[in-house]
Amino acid sequence: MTKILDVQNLSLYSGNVTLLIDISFTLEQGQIMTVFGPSGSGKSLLCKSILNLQNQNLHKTGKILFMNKDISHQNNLKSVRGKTISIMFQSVSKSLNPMLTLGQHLVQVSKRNNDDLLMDVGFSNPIEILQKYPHQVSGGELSRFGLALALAPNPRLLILDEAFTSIDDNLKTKFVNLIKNLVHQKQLSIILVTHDLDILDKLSDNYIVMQNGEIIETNNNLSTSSNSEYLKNSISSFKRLYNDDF
Amino acid sequence: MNNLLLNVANISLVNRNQILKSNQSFALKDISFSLAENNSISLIGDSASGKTSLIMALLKLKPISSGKIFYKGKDINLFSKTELVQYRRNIQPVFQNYEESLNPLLTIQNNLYYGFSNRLTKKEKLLKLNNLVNLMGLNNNILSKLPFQLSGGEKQRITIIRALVTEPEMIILDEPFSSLDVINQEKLLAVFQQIKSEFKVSYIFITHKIPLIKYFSDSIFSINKGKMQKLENYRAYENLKND
Amino acid sequence: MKQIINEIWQNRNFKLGLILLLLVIIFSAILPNILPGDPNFQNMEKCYTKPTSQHICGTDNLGRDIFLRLIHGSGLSLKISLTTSLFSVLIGLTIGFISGSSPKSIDYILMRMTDLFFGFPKYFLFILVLGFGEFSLLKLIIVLSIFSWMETAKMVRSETHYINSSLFVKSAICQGLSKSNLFFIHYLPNLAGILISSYTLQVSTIILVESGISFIGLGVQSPNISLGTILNQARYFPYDNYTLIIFSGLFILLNVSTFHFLGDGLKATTNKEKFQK
Amino acid sequence: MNYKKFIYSVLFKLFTIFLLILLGLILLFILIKTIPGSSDIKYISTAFSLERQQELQNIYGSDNSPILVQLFKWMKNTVNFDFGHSTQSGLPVKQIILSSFLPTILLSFLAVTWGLLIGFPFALVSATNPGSKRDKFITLLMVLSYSLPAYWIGLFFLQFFSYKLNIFPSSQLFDIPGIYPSLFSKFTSVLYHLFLPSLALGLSFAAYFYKYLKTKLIDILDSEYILAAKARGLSAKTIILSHIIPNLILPVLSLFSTITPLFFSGAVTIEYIFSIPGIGRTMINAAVARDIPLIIGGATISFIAIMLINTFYDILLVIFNPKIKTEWINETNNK
Repeated sequence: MTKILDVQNLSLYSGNVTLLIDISFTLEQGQIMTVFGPSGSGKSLLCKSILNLQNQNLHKTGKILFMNKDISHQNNLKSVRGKTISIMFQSVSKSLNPMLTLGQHLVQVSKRNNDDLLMDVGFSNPIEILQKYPHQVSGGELSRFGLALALAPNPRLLILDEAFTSIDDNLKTKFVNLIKNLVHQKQLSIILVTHDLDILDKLSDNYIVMQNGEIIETNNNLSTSSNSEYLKNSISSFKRLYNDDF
Repeated sequence: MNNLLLNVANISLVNRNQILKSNQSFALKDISFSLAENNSISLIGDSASGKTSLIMALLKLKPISSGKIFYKGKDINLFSKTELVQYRRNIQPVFQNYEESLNPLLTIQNNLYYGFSNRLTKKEKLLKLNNLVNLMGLNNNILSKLPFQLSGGEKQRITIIRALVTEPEMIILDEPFSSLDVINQEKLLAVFQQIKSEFKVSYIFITHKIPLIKYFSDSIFSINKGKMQKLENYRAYENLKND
Repeated sequence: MKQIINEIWQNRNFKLGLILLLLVIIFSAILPNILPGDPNFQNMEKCYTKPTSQHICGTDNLGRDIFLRLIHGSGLSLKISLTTSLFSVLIGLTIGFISGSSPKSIDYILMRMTDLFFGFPKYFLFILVLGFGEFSLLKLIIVLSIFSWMETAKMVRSETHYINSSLFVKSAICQGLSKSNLFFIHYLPNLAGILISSYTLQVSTIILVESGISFIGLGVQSPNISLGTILNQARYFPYDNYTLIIFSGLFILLNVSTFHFLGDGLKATTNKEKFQK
Repeated sequence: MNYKKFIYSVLFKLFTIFLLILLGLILLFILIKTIPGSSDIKYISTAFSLERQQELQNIYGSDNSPILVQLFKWMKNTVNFDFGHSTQSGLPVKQIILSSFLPTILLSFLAVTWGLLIGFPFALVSATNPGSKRDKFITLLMVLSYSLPAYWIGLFFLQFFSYKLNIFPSSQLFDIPGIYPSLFSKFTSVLYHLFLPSLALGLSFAAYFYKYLKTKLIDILDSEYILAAKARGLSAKTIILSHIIPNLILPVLSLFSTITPLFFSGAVTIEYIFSIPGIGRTMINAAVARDIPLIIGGATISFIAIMLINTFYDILLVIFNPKIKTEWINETNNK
């Protein structure tokens, strides 16, 4: 298998405060990696700093190799951002420009006809939805469109930053199936940020657990004994709460 | 059979286009359900299914277009001013967005204090407040802080305490678990169960997450595009959606 | 409350404003009361003198001491703008709050009324009202406040809307708080930031507007002195004598920027978002 | 698409504006009645010829007629733009006011242009580097230009550039009226004469624009949709053209509508200093000469003009705002 992303010793500082500490991991083509951890552990910040989208006043060190190219440099970054690496933020409604229709958003990232893609994410009438403004569509539709927008440029790596938090269980199942298909068909790689154990279990090939800006565990199977306290507690809570589902 | 607390009969709520008052659409359509003392009911529905409108209608914060809500057999639309106040004090909401549920400029104590019944003396109020804070597993010194100094979990507990200070019979829980991780979900669930056993409250639990429903399921309803349907058990919801 | 005061104290603009306020108080409130001399005393033999030890800011075209005139004028200008702003903020609060907490129809009518007052050509109406009849300070203050409450009203209204829809007010209603309790416990503290900052910003605007009206001869009338009436004399000065322009400019600059800095500082720190996170 | 609602809404808007203007006229009438001299014509009747007195009575009604009759007469004459004749020059008020509008509008237009030319680039620099040294310097500069009134800057310019250096004219629009051979030379003379006054006025506009545009720009630049647009790999050009500028249109339009009143009456002090024969100067002269018909006419015509211009901005605001536009033009599909 080929390595698609290689993060080496990534750290992020704000003055004297360290926000991310020495993050290293690798992701292989066609794999799904989950970033798991309590809120405030630096998951979202990690996603943003892969594409150098963090607040520019923060100091960043370390190396990020994407398909063997160093994308910590601005020049290489331009050729991957939004082209071979896509990111979907948690709140799709905030990440769309209120003055543009959905169609105008889509056309900016992909010139070709995306009707099939829109059908895939569950829009029965793509032409109609593209004429609407963000405020005219419901939260569920926005999440679907957000996914379509991230997939439209045909990326090699998709980063989903808490994309499953605000959607309901039904749509979640749909997304899970869609993502499984994409990974299977196109050898897409995915970084998935979540605090949902269910997703972690159903989707990921391997996972990292973060706490206080650090990776405290790297593993590929939930059932093998985990050594971090947070994950252990989460699993036992999960079992007690959802025992008949797990 | 327990006493019936709340009986909602065929209520509808119409969304009005603000400018020309045409474009009517139903936020809620023919909703009926009832809630008995010390029972819990669950409402499952997607985002924008009309859940928020229902909460507002139950609290009489939004007028309903048709139908009636009976509280202990009496139509809430016919309530006098004092009856309405008493009714609202008996049915307390805990909103999903706990970040915005507290007045940012008041200390936690003042955020909670004004909810107590006027019959209590100041001493009694403070005593009760301290007991509630301890019951929730929070430290007393939290009372003198401002909301922005609290963590998300603490704020959420404070909003639950606020719902309890009026000694309600029913508590409406709007997606209390949605932004929590499993560990905190479990802790919060324990809190709700303790409250139920200690204060004998009924819950109206509103959610889009199916699995936790079983803890609030004397009866289960699904709500979709403003319409409501009774379900046998929570597994039926998945079948319903797949149709 | 402590945190809020702390937060405000940390703001640089506010601190700068406070230091300048000290100067303003010394120049416009203390000095006019302790310095002897009549600001209207004319000495035709000493016209257009440049700064000397006797007249530290020189004299004007009628030989009057500019410094004396400036401190007295600045005092009156401040009195007028402080009172006017108080009235205008009170009107703004009343209209804005009624508008924000009323049903849509009343809200609509009040907001169109506000637009109407925005639409009046202010200065022409000042001319219309102040150009005729007896001049009195009260008349000036009333006219100025009638045409300066609109911005506050709009801000109070939108803040009231925000508070209306906030969950803490919904919760408070459900706890059966009376309307007056609701107003004093939840609305007023949340509106206070806007009211205080728009009061101070209003003061700086009114100083400018009042001096403009007095400058064209319609505002403060002799023997009263305002910064505008003093500057009016600058038009008669010879081309190489800048004393009056420079010194009166400094006084206006000091007065306006003081309240501007104070208002800006308050506005930045009473911004809600800070206390929600 | 269904434009019916849009047209209804525009008609509704026009109707409200009509009502507002009516209401404004009533308020003006009340104001006029409180002025000693217009309600009690005898008070200053010595200054008026019999003909003028008669005319004023025709327009504002005599004191003896019922107040509603007076109001009706005033409305009727205002609708016809008939404010009688000036008591100083004897010319019709309408003619004097309309002819003095042009210099004022030209002056204000130039001043707004200065304001935008100075305020916008500064706002852009400050908003893109908040907290930097450049930002602090610009902010200080703008506080200065905000705190010094336009007429002070005007006086200073006059003293320095006109009297001392003698490189700019100090008053009027022409050196000697009537000597200009072509329209172009006439126009350049006007621009030359308006340079100092418009810059003085423009500097105080600039501070106002700067403050407003800076906050709006920071809001936009900090928004998540700009971050998301960057994440989508869009070029800087696309981000500016289709994400920043469209979101700036609405704030700029509402900025323009707040300065419309200043377009007419904001230049009073500047016109006074530089003796520009604009509406402000006309009004001050009228006040000095107690020319009541002229003052009332000037205020009323300006008021109506401001309301109409703002209606135009309001309609533009609706057209550019997708939230209102979609509500007005599209049928929302409710099944």
